[in-house]
Amino acid sequence: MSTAADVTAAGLDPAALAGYEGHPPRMGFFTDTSVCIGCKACEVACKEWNSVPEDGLQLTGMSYDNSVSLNASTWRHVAFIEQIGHGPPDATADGAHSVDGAVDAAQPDAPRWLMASDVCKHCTEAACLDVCPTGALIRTEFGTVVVQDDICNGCGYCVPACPFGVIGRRESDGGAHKCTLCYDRLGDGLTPACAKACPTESIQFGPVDELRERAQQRVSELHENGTDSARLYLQDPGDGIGGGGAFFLLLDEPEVYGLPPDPVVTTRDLPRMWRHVATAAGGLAATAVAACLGWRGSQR
Amino acid sequence: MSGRSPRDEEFSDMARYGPGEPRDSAEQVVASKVRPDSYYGRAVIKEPVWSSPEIPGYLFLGGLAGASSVLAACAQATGNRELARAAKTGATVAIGLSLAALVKDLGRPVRFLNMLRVFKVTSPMNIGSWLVSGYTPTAAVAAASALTGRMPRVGAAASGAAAVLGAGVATYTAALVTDTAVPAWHEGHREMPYLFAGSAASAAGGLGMLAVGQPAAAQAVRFAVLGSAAELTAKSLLLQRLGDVGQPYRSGLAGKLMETAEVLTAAGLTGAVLGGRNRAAAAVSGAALVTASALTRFGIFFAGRTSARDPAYTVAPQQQRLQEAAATGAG
Amino acid sequence: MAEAHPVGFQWVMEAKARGATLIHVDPRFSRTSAMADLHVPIRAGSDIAFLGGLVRYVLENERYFREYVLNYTNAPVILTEEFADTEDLNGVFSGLDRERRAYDFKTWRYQGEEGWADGADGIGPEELLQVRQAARGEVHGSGGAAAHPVPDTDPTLQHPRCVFQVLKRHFARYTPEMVAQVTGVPEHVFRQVAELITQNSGPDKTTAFVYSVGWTQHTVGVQYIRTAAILQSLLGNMGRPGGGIMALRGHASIQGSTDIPTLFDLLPGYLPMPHVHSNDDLDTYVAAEKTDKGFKANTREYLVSLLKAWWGEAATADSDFCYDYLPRLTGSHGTYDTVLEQINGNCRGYFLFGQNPAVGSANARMQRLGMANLDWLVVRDMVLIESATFWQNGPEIETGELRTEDIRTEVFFLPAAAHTEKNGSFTNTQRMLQWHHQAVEPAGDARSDLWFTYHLGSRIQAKLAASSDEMDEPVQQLTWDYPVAGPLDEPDAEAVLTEINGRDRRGRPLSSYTQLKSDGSTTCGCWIYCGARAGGVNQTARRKPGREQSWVAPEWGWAWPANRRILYNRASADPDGRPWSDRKALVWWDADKGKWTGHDVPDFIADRPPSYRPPDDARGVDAISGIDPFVMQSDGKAWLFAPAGLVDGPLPAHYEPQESPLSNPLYAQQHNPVRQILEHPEDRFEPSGSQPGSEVFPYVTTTYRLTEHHTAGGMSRFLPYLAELQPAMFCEVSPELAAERGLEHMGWATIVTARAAIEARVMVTRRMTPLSLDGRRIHQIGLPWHWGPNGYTTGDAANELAHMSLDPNVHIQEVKAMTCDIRPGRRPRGPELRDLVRQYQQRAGITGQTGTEL
Amino acid sequence: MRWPAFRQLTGSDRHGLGAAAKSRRTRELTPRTATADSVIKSVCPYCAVGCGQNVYVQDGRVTQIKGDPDSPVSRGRLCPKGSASLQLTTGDARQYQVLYRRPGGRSWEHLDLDTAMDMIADRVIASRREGWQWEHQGKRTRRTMGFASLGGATLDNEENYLMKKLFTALGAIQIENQARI
Repeated sequence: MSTAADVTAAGLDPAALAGYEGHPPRMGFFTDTSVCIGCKACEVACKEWNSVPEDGLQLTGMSYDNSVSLNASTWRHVAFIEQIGHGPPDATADGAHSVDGAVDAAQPDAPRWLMASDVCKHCTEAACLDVCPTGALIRTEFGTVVVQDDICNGCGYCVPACPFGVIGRRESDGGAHKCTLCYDRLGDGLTPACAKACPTESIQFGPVDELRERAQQRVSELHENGTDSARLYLQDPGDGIGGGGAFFLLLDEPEVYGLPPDPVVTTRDLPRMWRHVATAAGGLAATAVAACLGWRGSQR
Repeated sequence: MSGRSPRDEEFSDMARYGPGEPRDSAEQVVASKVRPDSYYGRAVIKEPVWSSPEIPGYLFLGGLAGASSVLAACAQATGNRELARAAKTGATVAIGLSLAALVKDLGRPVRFLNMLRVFKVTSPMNIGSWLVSGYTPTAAVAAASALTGRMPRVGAAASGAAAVLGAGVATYTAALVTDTAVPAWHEGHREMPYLFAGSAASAAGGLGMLAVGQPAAAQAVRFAVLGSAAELTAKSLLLQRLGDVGQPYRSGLAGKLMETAEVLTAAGLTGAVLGGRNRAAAAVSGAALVTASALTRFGIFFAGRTSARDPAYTVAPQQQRLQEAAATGAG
Repeated sequence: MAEAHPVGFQWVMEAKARGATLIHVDPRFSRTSAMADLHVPIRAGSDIAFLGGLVRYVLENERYFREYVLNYTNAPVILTEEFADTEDLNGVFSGLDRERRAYDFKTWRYQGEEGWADGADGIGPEELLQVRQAARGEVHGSGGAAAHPVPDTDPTLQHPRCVFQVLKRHFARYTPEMVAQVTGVPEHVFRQVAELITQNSGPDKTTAFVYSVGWTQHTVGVQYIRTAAILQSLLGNMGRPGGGIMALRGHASIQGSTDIPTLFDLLPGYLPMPHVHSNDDLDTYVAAEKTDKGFKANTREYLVSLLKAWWGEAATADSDFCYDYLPRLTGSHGTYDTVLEQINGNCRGYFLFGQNPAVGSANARMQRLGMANLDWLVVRDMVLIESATFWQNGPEIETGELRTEDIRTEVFFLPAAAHTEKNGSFTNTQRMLQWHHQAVEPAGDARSDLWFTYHLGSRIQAKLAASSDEMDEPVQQLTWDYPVAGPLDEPDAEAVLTEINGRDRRGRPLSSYTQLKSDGSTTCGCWIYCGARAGGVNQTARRKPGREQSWVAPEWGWAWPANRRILYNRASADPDGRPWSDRKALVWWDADKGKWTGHDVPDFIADRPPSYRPPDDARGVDAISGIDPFVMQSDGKAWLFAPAGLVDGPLPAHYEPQESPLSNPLYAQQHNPVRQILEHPEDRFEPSGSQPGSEVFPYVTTTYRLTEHHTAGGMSRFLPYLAELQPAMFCEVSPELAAERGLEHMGWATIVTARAAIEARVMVTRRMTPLSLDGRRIHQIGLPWHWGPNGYTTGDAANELAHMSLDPNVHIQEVKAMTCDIRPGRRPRGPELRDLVRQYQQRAGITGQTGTEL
Repeated sequence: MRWPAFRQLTGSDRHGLGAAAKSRRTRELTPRTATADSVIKSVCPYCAVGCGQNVYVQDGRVTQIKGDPDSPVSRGRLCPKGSASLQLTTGDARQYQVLYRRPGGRSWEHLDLDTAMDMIADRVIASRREGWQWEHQGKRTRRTMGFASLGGATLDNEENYLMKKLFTALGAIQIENQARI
């Protein structure tokens, strides 16, 4: 139902669509996972700033990832994917990569240990925002998507609506929670906690269009020096969610990181859903009428 | 669908076994560069946090109430006051229980009034809340008037309103369920409203058959028959469109529930049609239809959970969409 | 480095962004390897073979930086004929006293020094041994071992006994083939590393080495670092920006705690604690410890100023500046020796200041047995660490060896203040002091250790005030009156720093150690920290933002000595004082102004021209020539050959770790012959190499840290936000080893050594690479060592497995290369645990002598 | 009217996605550091990189610890441990009371700080005397082997200085710290 009134080259302007006149530039994250060292400073800095509770001491065996996924009590999640020793069998002979030898990053199929800090995408077309019945989830003047904890009644509708499985409902307080892109800090001109802590600036914060240019430069720079597996994810405003407010540079297919390869916001099909609902309602009424017409019982 | 069916044991097991470690001997290096199509087999989207029986109950009872109100209005219009009264009463009780179930499932029940804080066409649950807020009092007034016989004109008006709103109440829940990222639900958004409407009619009809004897029940029987037919048609169309993505409806708990529902629907229908005047047979058939409708809702609910849990259901169709787009150069 | 020093690692990422090549040599593929251009899996304990191979490669292929080597290292120096190398004596150097397991340095000297006294003459071999054991090597933390200032040299580097040729012969057999056989690094990879390093060194390019305890925690730890020093000196990378060898220290002020050392063998400023055999009084001390050339020549000024700071008026010329008040060492009194002293009942009391030996020190079991035998134990910490609760829930209680009521130790747990609740300075891994200001008062009984030590000292002084016993004079006359302030009577940390900085006769803060006098007119708590409060300003508290300064950022904090950020930076200029290249300019000679200048504080005498050559009789600082960048060395040169200062050899040679699956492929000598071994029934060693029984412990194991935890876990295991990131003790094994031993991913495993058995969850990962050594398959097991029975996440401590065979120079334990066995399933509980260990000891035929042979 | 649905009709946020649905609490949101009384310069207590930290204090309590952007060493960044400094210094694992375990005792007892300090001073003096050695093998040593100390790498230079000064004056030489381990 989001009108495409002012689709600019940079895609929709979500803040304008949410009724903010003269709003500041849209802020977001560009996460360049090629320089992520998997230190999880972002996970701790986020929890520290937002007082997000610890959620489980469970060794998972998923390499060094024991946080498992984004959820109501994990707003930054670092994924670890070990891709070592998968090279074609002949590769072991010449030692480009040998199971027992050294490993040279420049070689094809060189072993890799992918690390990526995942976060809410703050979608241009945000399913969670659309489906939220109480208006707890809102678009902020910065174009980010935030849960208003004082409004949310924990209906949980946003949880299955999110195409990335980001937002969750917290058992302890029954409310839905997710990354707010440090909305309180933004208001004061401060950098979000995770971006501020990130030792290698894998997490970059700034105006979204600036970040999009920077991301484009970075990916072409990587292609030039041979890392052709680098690709951008959710940077394109033309994708299924109108581009992400937080987007990524990945070194493999999105699904390897647990991300959907071609997410589409469910709201795009909502108009058709309403039409079918209306038809079905009409059909129901018609059926009832048909069922009741010519009923003889009344002549008795 | 890409060559591999998502339930292919090797795929999900390999992803879960260990970090990219094939199940066979540790030493054998897999021929192609194996890349699991998921992150350790974990879900890509999140399972609905709604609990059972509350939410499937809410879906079933909402449908039952809405359809009953519609039936009641038509019954009353054709003079079948006995069926109308029963249906109105049933509708009011059903919507009451449905509301209770919805509020109980809220993470913060005290804030249930926040549902009416805004008016959002983008949120089926919000629109539904407005519908239900309008429908519940009118259905209650209609029922009260029918039962007490007082203020018949107000009762009639309320019945009419309840019927109009009821049709919405019975079907908006389809949009609510399909307006999510759950593949088994979302991909069925074209057929689901008709499935829900048919199921609601079948339940309302069944309730009518239970509540009243012939000849009043005749309308209910016809309503149930037509409803069930619509439901079964919609369901088969849905499953046919979904293909592999519809697998959750055919397996596991959801599969059993859906199958049982189909059996009960068939039994209910034959009982209703052949049972003729026999009061007991009609009642049993009615009960079967009501139960079938409930089981269908539970089946659809659990299928959604399974569909969200396995990454393949989310990833495979999207991969295929990308491949097709790339193939046709439209990408 | 990305694992344990992630924020420091941003600078490696910056270098990578500018085209630098990152090589990571580590038994395990870690988060650092993930960012590396080349990861080289290496057998734990074989780094000298790898580095030695690189030294050979540089020499054989003449890839050394000739002008740098000729002028700034002791390559041209000719050695005495008496010296015999490991090549001549099959793995040992000349001067080995097999009886006393110690070397005599006499045969390692420069030619022409045979008669020259180096302060150790006139002492019998037995006493000499004890002096050696007192970690004399560590005294040279800031350089200064004694050697002849003007030795004979051969600038053509051809003389058979010049250091260059000796070095060439010493590493001749460290060929790429030998390196592969010893380290498991394939030849083509070794050549790739060698080429990368040599291509990226020279006038306009430098290679930097970064290491941590992965090098230090070996029985040959110091020699690991020596090999890197030789390599970097040959390549001309020392004293230059983007070069050198960076040690990544693990604690906020571990550098500070060696500069102002709560260490047994040192006084502040790396002055050695007096030894009973060589330092009877001030004069003999100075004669023995000073060097004729270089800044170490002013030892008297430094020591007198220290004694004056401590004993004030009592320290006068005629009281020998209270030199006699200093306790004397008689050998090694390191922490591991102290454990034995505790077990045999001599050491009755024990203070623990923010340290957790019950799980953090090697052979954790002996640590606890020692503590169980104390009269009293004071634990100063922020949380209830295992060292405070061993009597209640320690592993020995679980195995039934000890019963709580039988442990007589009286334990005082005094809560400590956090870094935000006290003023003070940390010295970081770049020798930079940074002041941290108190933000809030500590709550409850929590106090700073400044408060604790000061008030404890005041009480003791008061209790001994009336004593007439000569023994108590040092306490009575100790200057101990620091101003206190605030609601808790917190001593003024700035006042303490001022005492450390030093004052002149009239009490004004000094600004450089060159102002120190030996007549008692100056006081200085630590001569290398003199200048920290220059001009009465706390230089360590300077916070001029980095972006408003040069890339050296000299106005942030204060680095010792004299705020110099890169040591020996004179070497960043050629013999004529010009930068080797514009790109790598750091410090150079400004002829017009007649003084050294540059981006950093020059590490040289400011007005000493490069052309200056000292007359033969010059002494001390005057003896430093214009081309002697290594001002702390007694000959001003980088030592490829160390004629003194190290107790286990003038050159590094590859020896197998105390416990190793291999026989030493290079020499008959299996282990470091002079390693320090603490023999005790609870500290058994496993058979090594070809000895019978070594197959019982076939796997190499190494310990390391995870980013999410901190050392023994006292500051991370007790925090939910860190515990949930790595919630359980685990071991890392390769799929091949997992298959061989039937270990299941995420199942349990028990790891056994001759000391103990621990359990850990199993992480099957290809990041652990099995190595092929000379046809044998060597598996390595990775063990993070953060866990213990207390805290938010608990687990077994890896240190249970460790032994006490130590590096002879610095007495550090070898936990980076041990052998063990691993088996599926959890470890036995109760007494059966000790039975399991005994079974293993019997199967391997372990006796008191195993592993202790030379 | 505060009712958001009403604001939808009258305002520009037709769909209730943003401006209209914003609650008062959300409008008045400010970062807790904005209301801090003071920002104190500090250094991370964990490893030896020495990252700069800004400590925010309000009403005598530390409310936040962030990286110090001025630091040329860390440029305002922190690792996971450094980022957990607030929980380290204010978390509930911290102890604030003196605990005492008598010889053979089965559990902790409480003791006031003053008494504890006095008891410790007495024990130091006693053990010092027990372990005192004027000589060792005929050579003057003037030392005590009676008590030892371990720790210093996590402490300030000033603390290490007083400890070394006091213990050396008492004649203790078994003084060690993490640099050895």
